[in-house]
Amino acid sequence: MKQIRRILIANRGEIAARIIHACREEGITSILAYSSADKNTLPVEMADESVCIGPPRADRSYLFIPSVIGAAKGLKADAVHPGYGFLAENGDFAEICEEQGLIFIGPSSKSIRLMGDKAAARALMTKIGVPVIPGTPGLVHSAEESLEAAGDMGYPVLVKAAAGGGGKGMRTAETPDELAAAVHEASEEARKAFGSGGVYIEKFMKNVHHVEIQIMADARGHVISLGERDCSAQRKHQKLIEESPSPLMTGTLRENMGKAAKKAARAAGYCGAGTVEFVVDRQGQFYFMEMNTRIQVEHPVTEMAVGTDLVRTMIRTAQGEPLPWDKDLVPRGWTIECRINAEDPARQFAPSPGVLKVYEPPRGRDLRVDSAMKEGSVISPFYDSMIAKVIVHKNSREEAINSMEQALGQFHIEGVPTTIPLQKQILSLPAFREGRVDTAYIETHLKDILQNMKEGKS
Amino acid sequence: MNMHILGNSLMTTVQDLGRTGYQKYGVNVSGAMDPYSLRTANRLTGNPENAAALEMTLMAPSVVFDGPSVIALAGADMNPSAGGIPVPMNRPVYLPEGTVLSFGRPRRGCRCYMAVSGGLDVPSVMGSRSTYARASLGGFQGRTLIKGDSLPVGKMPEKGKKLQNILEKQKRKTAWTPWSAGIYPICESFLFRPFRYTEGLQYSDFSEESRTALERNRYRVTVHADRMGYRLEGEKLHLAVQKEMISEMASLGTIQIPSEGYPIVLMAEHQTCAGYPEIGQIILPDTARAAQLKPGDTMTFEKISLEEAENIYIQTEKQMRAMTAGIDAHIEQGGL
Amino acid sequence: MERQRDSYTIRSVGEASVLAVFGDTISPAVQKRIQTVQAYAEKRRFPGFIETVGSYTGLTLYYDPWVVAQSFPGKKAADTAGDLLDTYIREAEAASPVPSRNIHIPVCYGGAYGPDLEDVAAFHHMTEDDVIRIHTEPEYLVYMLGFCPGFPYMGGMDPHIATPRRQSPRLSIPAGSIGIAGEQTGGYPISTPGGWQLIGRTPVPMFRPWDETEPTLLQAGDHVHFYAVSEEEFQQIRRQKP
Amino acid sequence: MDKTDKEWIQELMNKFQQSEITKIKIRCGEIELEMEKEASRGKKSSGIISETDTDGQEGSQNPAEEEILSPLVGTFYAAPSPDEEPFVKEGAEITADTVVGMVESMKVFTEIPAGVQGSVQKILVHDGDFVEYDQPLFTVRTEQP
Repeated sequence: MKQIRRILIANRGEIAARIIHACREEGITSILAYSSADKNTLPVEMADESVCIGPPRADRSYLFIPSVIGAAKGLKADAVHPGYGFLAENGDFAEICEEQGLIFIGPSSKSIRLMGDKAAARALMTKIGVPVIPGTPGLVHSAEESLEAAGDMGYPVLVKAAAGGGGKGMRTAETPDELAAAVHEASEEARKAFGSGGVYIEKFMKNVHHVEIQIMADARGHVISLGERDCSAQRKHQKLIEESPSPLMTGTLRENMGKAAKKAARAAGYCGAGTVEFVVDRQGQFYFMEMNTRIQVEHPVTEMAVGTDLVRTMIRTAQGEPLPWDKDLVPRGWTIECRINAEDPARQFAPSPGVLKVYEPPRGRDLRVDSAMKEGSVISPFYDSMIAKVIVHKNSREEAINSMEQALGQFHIEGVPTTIPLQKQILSLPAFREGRVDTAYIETHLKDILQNMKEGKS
Repeated sequence: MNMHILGNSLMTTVQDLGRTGYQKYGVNVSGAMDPYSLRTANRLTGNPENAAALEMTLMAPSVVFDGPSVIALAGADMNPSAGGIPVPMNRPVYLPEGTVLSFGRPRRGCRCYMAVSGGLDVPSVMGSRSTYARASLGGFQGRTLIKGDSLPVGKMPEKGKKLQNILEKQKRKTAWTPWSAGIYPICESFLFRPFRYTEGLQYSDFSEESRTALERNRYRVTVHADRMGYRLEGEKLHLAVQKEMISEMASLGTIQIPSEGYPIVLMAEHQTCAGYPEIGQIILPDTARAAQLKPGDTMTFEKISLEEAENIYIQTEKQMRAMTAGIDAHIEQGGL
Repeated sequence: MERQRDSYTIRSVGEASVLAVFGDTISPAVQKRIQTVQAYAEKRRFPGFIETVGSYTGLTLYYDPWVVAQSFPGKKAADTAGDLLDTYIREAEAASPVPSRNIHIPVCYGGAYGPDLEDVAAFHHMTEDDVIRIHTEPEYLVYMLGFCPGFPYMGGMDPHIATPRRQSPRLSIPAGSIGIAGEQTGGYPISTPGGWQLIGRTPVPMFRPWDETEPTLLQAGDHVHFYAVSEEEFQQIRRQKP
Repeated sequence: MDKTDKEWIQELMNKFQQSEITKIKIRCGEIELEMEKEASRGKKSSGIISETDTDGQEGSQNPAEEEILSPLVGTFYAAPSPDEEPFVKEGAEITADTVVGMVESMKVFTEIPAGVQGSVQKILVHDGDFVEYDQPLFTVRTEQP
């Protein structure tokens, strides 16, 4: 057992605020590492201690390992919480923390590297009998190889970077002549973003839901599932609305997917909070997509669905404590989350930095708003443009949708365009109400949705 | 691209981290006497740690590359300069084609390591490019380098190219980064700290006086101090009962006491086994530090437990890995 | 770190090697045991295992404390290495012993090639021919290689010609020289400083770095026979070999 | 929009936020920025955005004095190595290129250029202190132009 007293938080915005809350409840000192662009943000005021680690540019602050480690060592932190994004899934960073005697609150560097290489992860899943989306066993190295593989699978295909994530390094190809460009673009984008451009090819799955299983594992290898989240309402692989349970789910399907997710976690020697992403087709057949070795943006959905605090549990398992449950948890009632981003749907969802002149979040029972914003806060151009996450938990899906529509209506933000109007539209779609929104639905119907939005239909 | 040796030098050889796996044939590991400095110099040029570099002893040769190069110097400070201007230690340095790098008298330390991005591409013999001159093995024609030699330089790795792109843009022709790296400074207050050792194979056979003498006295490094071993002068040490030894294992850092009584510290080219009683094993990080002592310098010794020795080894390795990650992050980040 | 067993003890030597010592007398049986354990260990390397080196009565295992500590967390690297060496020895007892090779080495004794033959003979009050006869008669066992590449430490020398080392070592001994020190005899594959009594020289190269799989004429466990040759034969053999 | 544009916008937003201005509209090339806020009871800094105002750093500096800020987070070193003299002492004359110290993290030592001409007035940190990014390390009396 390793006692954690001081945690350096190497992140910003709402996840930083979230972790600071968890530290308070665990009686642990929170130390926030921030960039000069985030000097006047809420988390800096909330944290017990804070240290400026660099200029606004992420590659010289949040992503610059010597500065994060230097701050952790300088302020005598005994653990580092990476949050999500930035260094959360950087195997080198986790390894350096391990070697420098800092507890990395997350899985081992070995698990991160194993699951971080999407192609290697797929190969491992096939080996342990977890079904994977039809695709190339490993990376593709030549145009001929890609064309041949894509030909066997049948178009359309999805070109994915092995080191990719968060929708980066992915391109679809409908026909053979689109393939070369797709491979090139995906590889270049991944090389710039993640430093390695290796790509593999997967069949583009149609009419499927994106259903991910939240798992939690302790240092003794004990793993449990905390139910699923359905994140099919997405655009260009960016999630807009998440819910738990999934409208497609049945008892047996949840049990089977839970088993597969736990098998994957054990194969990766996993410890801590993790998410195993699957696609599920109409016939209830599921295929492994990838494993995210971090706490996810949408973790509050599971927290309200099963009634637990995932971030506090992460901190406890990182100290060697066993899991507080011995059976899988199942979502109760219905939980929906909307990610409110400062994006302008009218300008292809371009991130729109600016100052929040007005910021009044909705309030109410069964309603939670995770945010790090207040009136006058700045949405910086340097980082992601998330404003807040609104989460509602009701007894039925019907009530949850209505309650979310009401909450979005009460959410008063001025100064930047937001995704609220778009999310209101999606919530009012018959397809959404009947649980028929699959991963391609929003994309293919976007023109009509935006049209209705303009006419102020909602 | 080639590196040309322009000047004379005392004892310059090509070294990497040595050839392991052949001691059972009597072939010792050899390799850099101060491996931490070799590894640092290599990392500073974006090379793998085990790339072949120059080990230059006391008097270093001036050199020139017939192409643009990124080099780094670690270990002893031998007053390096390029085209007349002083060049800093422990950091990546860009030398435009034809720039002559020359050296003066060593200010501190005894052995300087010069790594070049791409490494010295001499043939590998028994898995290593390390020179073992006594058996004319490895390195450049199995011998020390002399004026007029020219050695091939390997293909520059990605990180080396990145450094070159950054440093080429600076106004100064010979340019370097504003950052340097190293796990310990080669300066008096650090270099002459006691050399820590654990009990040698025959430690208990030595007389009580000899065992305390080793702890209490200063031992001077004689002129007979080379890659095979450092012969020391000082209080003589003796076995409690004189007996002929069966040849037993001998390793890097072993403190041997021949019948004359003056200690010998075994260094990189030591014999794989020898017939003299062994009073102590200097810990490996301190054996590397000893390689920076010049004839005339003095050594003091301090006995520590095996557990402490292991902890120090592991701590030192952690510092090396932190430094390596730090260097890579600075290179990745544009070198500034 | 210490492990006391009935027929051997294991102890640390510095922070990066552990040594198993099989008693304190030199014997063919002990050599064969060391050779067998070494062959067994080299085929079952653990993470951090660097190499093993046999000597007269011991087997040294060199390891990287960092890699061992990382791969076997929660335990001192020295203890892990000691226990693994202990396991190799116990498991090797069931393994079949490694077969020995027979090597015949031509030697031109005395004169310029054997400058100390005279001293050795005088030391034992016998003629140089007596020393040569006694030296060429037995079958020697190579216990280990050491001191320099390919240098064999051999046993089985007749004690009648055992002679102590020279008081101060020569700075340079020609390659191929054959010598005696105490009860041991051996040959110098390369020219190197050394303190042995030199009684002859062989034309056969004892060190061949161009051959990575067998870089030396002799290996531990070989049975060796010296035979005397004239200077002409010496030159003739030297011309055949590269 | 490359990184320098972003830096410019970020700078502008920070300054707008701390200033008393309530409405601002800027067009530069293809970047168009419009910001507005009520007269917030924010900081009492002067009405105009002063030139030396770095990142809302509004200490009571007289114009002839400048601060050298730390370029990195880490451990500050006043001398090149334990045995050597510090890079600079109080009163020392310095130019923009003078190295006044080093900041180390993960065994990499980054030199701190003075960046300003003048003489070292006060050294605000000691050898071995932990320093933040942008933390004032020296105050320098600048030459009167």
